[in-house]
Amino acid sequence: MNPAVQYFKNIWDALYTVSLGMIITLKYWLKEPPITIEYPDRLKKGPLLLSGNSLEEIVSDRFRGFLAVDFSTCIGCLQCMLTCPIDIIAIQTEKKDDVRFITRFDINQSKCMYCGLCVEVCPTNAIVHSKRFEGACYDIRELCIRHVETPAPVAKRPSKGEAEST
Amino acid sequence: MLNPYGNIFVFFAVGFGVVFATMVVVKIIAPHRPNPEKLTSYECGEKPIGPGWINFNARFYLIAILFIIFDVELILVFPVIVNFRDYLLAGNGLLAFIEIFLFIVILFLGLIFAWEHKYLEWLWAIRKRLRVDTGVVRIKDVIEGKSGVEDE
Amino acid sequence: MAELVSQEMFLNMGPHHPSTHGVLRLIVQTDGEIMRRAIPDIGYLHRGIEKIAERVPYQGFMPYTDRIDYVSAFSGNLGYALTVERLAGIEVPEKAEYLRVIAAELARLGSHFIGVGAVLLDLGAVTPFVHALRERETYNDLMEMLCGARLTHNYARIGGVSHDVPEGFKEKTLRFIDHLEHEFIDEFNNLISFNSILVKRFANVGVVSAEMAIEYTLVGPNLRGSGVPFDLRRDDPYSIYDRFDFEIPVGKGKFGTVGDCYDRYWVRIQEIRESCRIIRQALQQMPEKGAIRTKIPKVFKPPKGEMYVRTECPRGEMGFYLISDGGKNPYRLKIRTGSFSAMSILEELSQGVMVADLVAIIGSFDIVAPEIDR
Amino acid sequence: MNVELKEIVFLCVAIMTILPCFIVAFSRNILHSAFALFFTFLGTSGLYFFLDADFLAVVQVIIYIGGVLVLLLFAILLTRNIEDIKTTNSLSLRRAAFAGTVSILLFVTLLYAYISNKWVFPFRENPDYPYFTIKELGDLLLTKYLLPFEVVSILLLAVLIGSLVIANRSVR
Amino acid sequence: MEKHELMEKVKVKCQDSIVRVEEMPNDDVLIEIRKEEILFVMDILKNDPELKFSISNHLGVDNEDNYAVIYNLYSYPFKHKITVKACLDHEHPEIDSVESIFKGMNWFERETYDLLGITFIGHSNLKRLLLPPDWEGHPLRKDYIHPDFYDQIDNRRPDLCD
Amino acid sequence: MIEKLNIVNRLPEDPILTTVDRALNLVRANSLWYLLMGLACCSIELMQTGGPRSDIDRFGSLFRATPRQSDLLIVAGTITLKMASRLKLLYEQMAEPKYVIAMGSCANCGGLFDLSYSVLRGVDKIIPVDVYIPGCPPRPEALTEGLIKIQEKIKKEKYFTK
Amino acid sequence: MHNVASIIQSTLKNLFGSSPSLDLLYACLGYLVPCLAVVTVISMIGGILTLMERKVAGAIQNRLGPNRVGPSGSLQWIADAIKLHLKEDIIPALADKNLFRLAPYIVFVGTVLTGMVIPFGGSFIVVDLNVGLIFIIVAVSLIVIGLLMSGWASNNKWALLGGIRSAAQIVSYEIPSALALLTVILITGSFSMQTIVAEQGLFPWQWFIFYNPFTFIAFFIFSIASLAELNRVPFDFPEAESELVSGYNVEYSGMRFGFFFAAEFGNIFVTASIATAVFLGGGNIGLDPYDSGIGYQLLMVLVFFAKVIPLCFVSLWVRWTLPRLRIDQMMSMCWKYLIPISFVCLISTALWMLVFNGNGIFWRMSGS
Amino acid sequence: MDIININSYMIISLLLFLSGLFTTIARRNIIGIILGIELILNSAALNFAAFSKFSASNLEGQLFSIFIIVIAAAEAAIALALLLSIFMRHGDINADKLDRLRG
Ligand code: SF4
Ligand code: SF4
Ligand code: SF4
Repeated sequence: MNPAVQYFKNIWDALYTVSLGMIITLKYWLKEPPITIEYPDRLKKGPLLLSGNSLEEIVSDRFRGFLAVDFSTCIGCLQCMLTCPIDIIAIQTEKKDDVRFITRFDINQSKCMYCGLCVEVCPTNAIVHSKRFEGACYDIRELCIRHVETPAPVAKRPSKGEAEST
Repeated sequence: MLNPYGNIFVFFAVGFGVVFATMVVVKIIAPHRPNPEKLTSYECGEKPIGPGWINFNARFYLIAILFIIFDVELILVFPVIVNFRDYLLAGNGLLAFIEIFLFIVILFLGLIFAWEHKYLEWLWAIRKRLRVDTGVVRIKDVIEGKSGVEDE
Repeated sequence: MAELVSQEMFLNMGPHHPSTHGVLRLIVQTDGEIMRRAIPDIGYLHRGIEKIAERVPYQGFMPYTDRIDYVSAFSGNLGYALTVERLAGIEVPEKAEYLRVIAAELARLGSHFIGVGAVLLDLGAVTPFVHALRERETYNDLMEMLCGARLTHNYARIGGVSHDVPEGFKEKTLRFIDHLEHEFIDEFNNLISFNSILVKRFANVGVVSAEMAIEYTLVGPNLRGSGVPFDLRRDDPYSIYDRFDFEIPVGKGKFGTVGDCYDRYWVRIQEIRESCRIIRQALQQMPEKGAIRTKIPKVFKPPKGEMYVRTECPRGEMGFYLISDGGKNPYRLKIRTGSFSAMSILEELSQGVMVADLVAIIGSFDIVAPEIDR
Repeated sequence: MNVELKEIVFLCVAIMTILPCFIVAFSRNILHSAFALFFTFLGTSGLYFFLDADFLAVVQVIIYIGGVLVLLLFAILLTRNIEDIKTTNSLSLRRAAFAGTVSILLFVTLLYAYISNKWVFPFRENPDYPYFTIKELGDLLLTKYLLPFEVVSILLLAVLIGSLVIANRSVR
Repeated sequence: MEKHELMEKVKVKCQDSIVRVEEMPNDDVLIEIRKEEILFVMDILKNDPELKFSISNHLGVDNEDNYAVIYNLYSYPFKHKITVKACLDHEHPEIDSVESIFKGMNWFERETYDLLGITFIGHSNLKRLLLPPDWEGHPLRKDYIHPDFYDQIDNRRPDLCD
Repeated sequence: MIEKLNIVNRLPEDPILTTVDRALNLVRANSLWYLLMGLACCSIELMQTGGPRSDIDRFGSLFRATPRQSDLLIVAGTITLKMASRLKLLYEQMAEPKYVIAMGSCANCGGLFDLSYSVLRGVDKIIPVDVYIPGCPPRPEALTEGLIKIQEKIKKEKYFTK
Repeated sequence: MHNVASIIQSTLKNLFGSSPSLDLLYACLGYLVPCLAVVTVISMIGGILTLMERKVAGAIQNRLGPNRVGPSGSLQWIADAIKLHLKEDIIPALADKNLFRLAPYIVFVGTVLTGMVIPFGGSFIVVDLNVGLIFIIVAVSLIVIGLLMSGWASNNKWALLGGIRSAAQIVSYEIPSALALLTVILITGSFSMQTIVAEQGLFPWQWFIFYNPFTFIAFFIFSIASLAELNRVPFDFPEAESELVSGYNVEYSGMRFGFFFAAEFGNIFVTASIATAVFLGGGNIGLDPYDSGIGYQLLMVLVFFAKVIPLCFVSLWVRWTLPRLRIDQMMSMCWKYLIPISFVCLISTALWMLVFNGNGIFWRMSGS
Repeated sequence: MDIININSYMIISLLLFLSGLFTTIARRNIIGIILGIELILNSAALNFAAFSKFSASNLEGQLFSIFIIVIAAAEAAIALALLLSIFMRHGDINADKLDRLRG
């Protein structure tokens, strides 16, 4: 193309495309509402988060948050501990009068990678990912969560059928 | 008393004064804990290699030369342009116009010279290396046409 | 024109530099604006994933594959799962295959949002980047619905996937795709892709010819941007990609030379469309019911052998070369990634370009640091 | 009180003009010299304001500071590296001694000439000194100095082409 | 092209450089070659008009008693793949660099050198790629011991919960 | 000389000063500019936190590209040993007062790369950390929470008083 | 010539009587008060613009932007300003310490100086200089030196590169912007801001932007060139985050950086004001600015700001839409597009005036 | 006290001139020399303007100042272009060394 024509075409192109973009941003500026979810203090509805706010808006059902253990069902099989690729679950059991007690069930949440492998192998669904994700703290030691304070007796091993259903 | 231009000096003084006062205040109320590491030059987290000097592109230099000439030209044309209206009203508009016109056109020739001789280009070598043709592209066509998978 | 000859001077770009996409250091030899060359110094994110593979069981390695290419975590999952499955001869249930395709294509979407957005961010266009992030937010939501994590999905399992489709997932995905196809992409293109400043910045910059691309083992969109119509999903189909109808966008020199930054960028934009198509087809074809996972023993030991499987990731092929000695950990796992090759071409490509172009070039290769370093 | 604000300011400006001159002359760091020149130019422009030469003052800043000084700084930065700059602006001692002597001699003579007040010129402020200088200057340029004006434009063209060619040859 | 056809063709072309040819489960062909012949073989694989391979992957393996280097090649025009393998002795793992044939191998080989300590003879810039230059040892070797200290950093961390 | 007049953390406790302190802390807490620095996967979530959904700019935090102008270092991701010294330098180059957030398992204690040979086990080995955020990666809301924690911490600090 | 200082002086004299020492005091006050007022206005508007920039960014990007400090974040900029005062002031060991300290002064002073000739509407102008409009260019020259100084004194490669880039950019774009302004000077025959404003009127067709097609183009040229002089997107090379980290102010921390920041945003306001005054009629509502009651005067100020603020917003709007040019493209845009076009505009306007005897499309030249 | 008179201007201009002269003679660095020349030109321009105000009754002095400034700018442009050329050729801009190079 003739350089002179090209020269004016360049100007035209620049003006045209720039205004095209500007119109879109203008549309956003004036019309589109923000989609920001104002965590933590301006949320609405639903069950409460630790900070006293609603959870439902931001976290889905399957969300893999902090691990939670239900000692009424944990049978102390150590599967979770063995499966965890980085050994962050520490379980100790003690046998006292034929009853096994879980004396220690520590989960190092600061190191966990929230992969869900331990949850998958648990035969009784005792260990699950809760929806909790808030754990910011000033001292990293707070993130080692000791689930057992007083030794808890292990639950009965469920029957075969129940275990299958997990 | 100062004439109106006195304000310029006052502005100068006040501008300096404001910054100076602020810096004194900052000295007093901001923490100050230098250490050798903090005082190293920032270079993207790396310990700086060599002096903090950059041998910048000589193109900038050409631009500056070009600029200075145009700047001078601008300055000389200011007084003439201011008078243009008066001359126009006095009926001498053509004279002023021709003068401005000549002056600007002569300078314009300089610009064209620089343009023609590619003093305004930066990237000759690279252009050549990448076999870049200044192919013509119709942006508008693309926009108005399909923007999905392209057909040739 | 030979630029001003002067003493050599070096400039550090990175490891902390806004445009180096994670941690990456370029030692730039320059005369200020035009550079002689840029020497990449990588390894700032070398996390030894290959060595870790030798220390964890087969299933336990899955989460690590998320972190190879964290922008599209599922692609890593998929490649690794496929490799182990092929090595051990494990069949994957039909539904799981569909779910994998859906997740992989969603991951591609998510990755291209970042890839396209980040390069624009490097060029100073913040808004398109944020708009892309907004769309990626929906992708994150979808993945979270599906498997519970926004970024590091750990969704695939050896022999299937971890979760079935949740309630409402299908509708939401369809809505998302509709939105992308009918609103977002056009708007995005009008907003930025056709912007003549962007075109000027991208066109004819960082031209990689087809031969050069193959020589330097470029893969994926970068290879296709150079005009090589090669896509593993079509040319070496894995999973069930042969069941879908989609096209392979190829760089055609839209605004300049074939293989320039604009082509790579444009290929990505078009791939967003194609991925949407695939997802729609997969959602339609996916069986309602069915197993999602083949049971494998808890202590899983594949037979002795070697296996190399390549998958088409958003950043090109990701290959897993797995050597098993019959034990419960892999014996050796080598991960071949797209960004690694893209990085190695940089030294040659950077000769004689401007600093600003270098930024555009790096961006247009859509590099992710851990993919280079692993 | 006799001291007027105007005179205080004048003194300040004069000092701001002259002091940096010595930095220009004696600093070992050529960039310091250049930046000192900045203040000299600025001060000179201030002095022009005191002469009611508003346009001249503005021109002084725009051309000297905005143009020449920027060009000079570019030249310094282009031809030296920072480490060098700090040390290489040395004075040649022999010549400095010579120059110093000459300068001092000249200074003493001229100063004597100035203040001995033997010169009799009608040094007085011109009451109808034109105030709106730009217009007047423009008038001059359009009438009496029409030729110089156009010649200057030719000169500028020549300078433009010449300097570009000279500089660019080396850039190439 | 069929797998067998490819096998035959490669066998004919490379003749006695090849130690063994094997089928991999993934419709892939693996040829093991003598390490001295690597350049020869690669040259044929790349430049033969019927093969036209280009590199796709490269890795080294520490097999405890020997090292192996593996090259995965892929041919864009003919869409077939091949795996080339060469065994190196354990004391002095050395092999010719194929950088001159495939430019893209530059970094792959550097990486292998970095992580496994295999020397590539004739490589233009055989320096550490991923690890810092003052790193000791080659991590992917089987006998590698993970360091506790680096650059004055004590990198041990007791388990938080103990 | 003028440094001697510096009154930061030098004045005695006094109700008025405490109020001033509190006001200043409130201001500082609401204007935390963070250093734009992404290390690994967590940096994507860091971006998302700045993105439209959970806009960290609400709290007055915007990113700066240079450490000199930032108040907050968000260590978002894995720190390798190669990177450690650089990170430390960056931290050092930040202007006082400065705060550090360790975001994600890797920054907390090495996380899942505890098994690796080249990863620093926790950023607190090289620089002091103010807030640890668990998660791999922490979701944007978690990072927001971390930011709020930092704000709370700042609000409790003393500024002028000893 | 109208002069605020003398008005203040005489007012004070009337109020408190006169004596030599008091006179000196009045004189000082007369000069200081308007000056301080302008400094405050510019830095405050600069601050507010930083907030608006973030708010606009938020709106364009589906976000909220700052909303915690004060009602919906409106005090955020004050928080930022105070925080900057509380930040440590680092002077790198290798830096040229004195120049490093000096640079923010010059940049800030350059910005403040421009405030002197802004006609805020009505009689609100500090001093209506004969060379008013050229004075803007003077200030820009100062800023250039300040930026170069900061770039060099930091002893940092990024900073130096940023400084040089910005110097080259600003000086280049000075020419088209000055030429664009000259088209209006042709019409008014004066550089005095008040005269320029007074020549226009309340209604759009009385503005110089609609004088003829060429002034219309000149307005856009001026806008583009001033975007470049302000180092704003799409010309923000000197501080391009992705290339030069942060440009010439890489090494500056705390309030020293704050001054750069304030100057940058203050300049947005300044250039918007100039564009308003020169092309958009300024605060002219068709009344004589000096002879109107205080109510009208305030109305004029209102009109002025009603025009300036949208222009500022346009600058923000552009910043959040466009990508950045490349440095050579920026230069060629200046030298190949803007300068020739503005030359043409200038000459054509002169010709137009010659042909139409000074009358514009709607505008009528008085005395013709 | 009336210090704003022709004498003060002449003294200022004299000082400018002398420091310019000194710089021009004593500097080794060519750029230094150019700095000196600028100073000298500056002092000349100042003198013109001063006389224009205090003695003559028209603006021609100012006009000459402007022409001087213009010439100074042109001179700087050419000088620095030459300097660049010298620097590229010899890698040095030291006047003493260039003297020697000539031989
Ligand atoms: S979620 Fe993963 S890392 Fe965390 S405890 Fe369970 S298995 Fe271990
Ligand atoms: S939590 Fe589950 S897996 Fe772990 S010990 Fe208890 S029952 Fe076993
Ligand atoms: S904590 Fe997890 S997500 Fe974050 S960098 Fe480490 S591995 Fe990646």
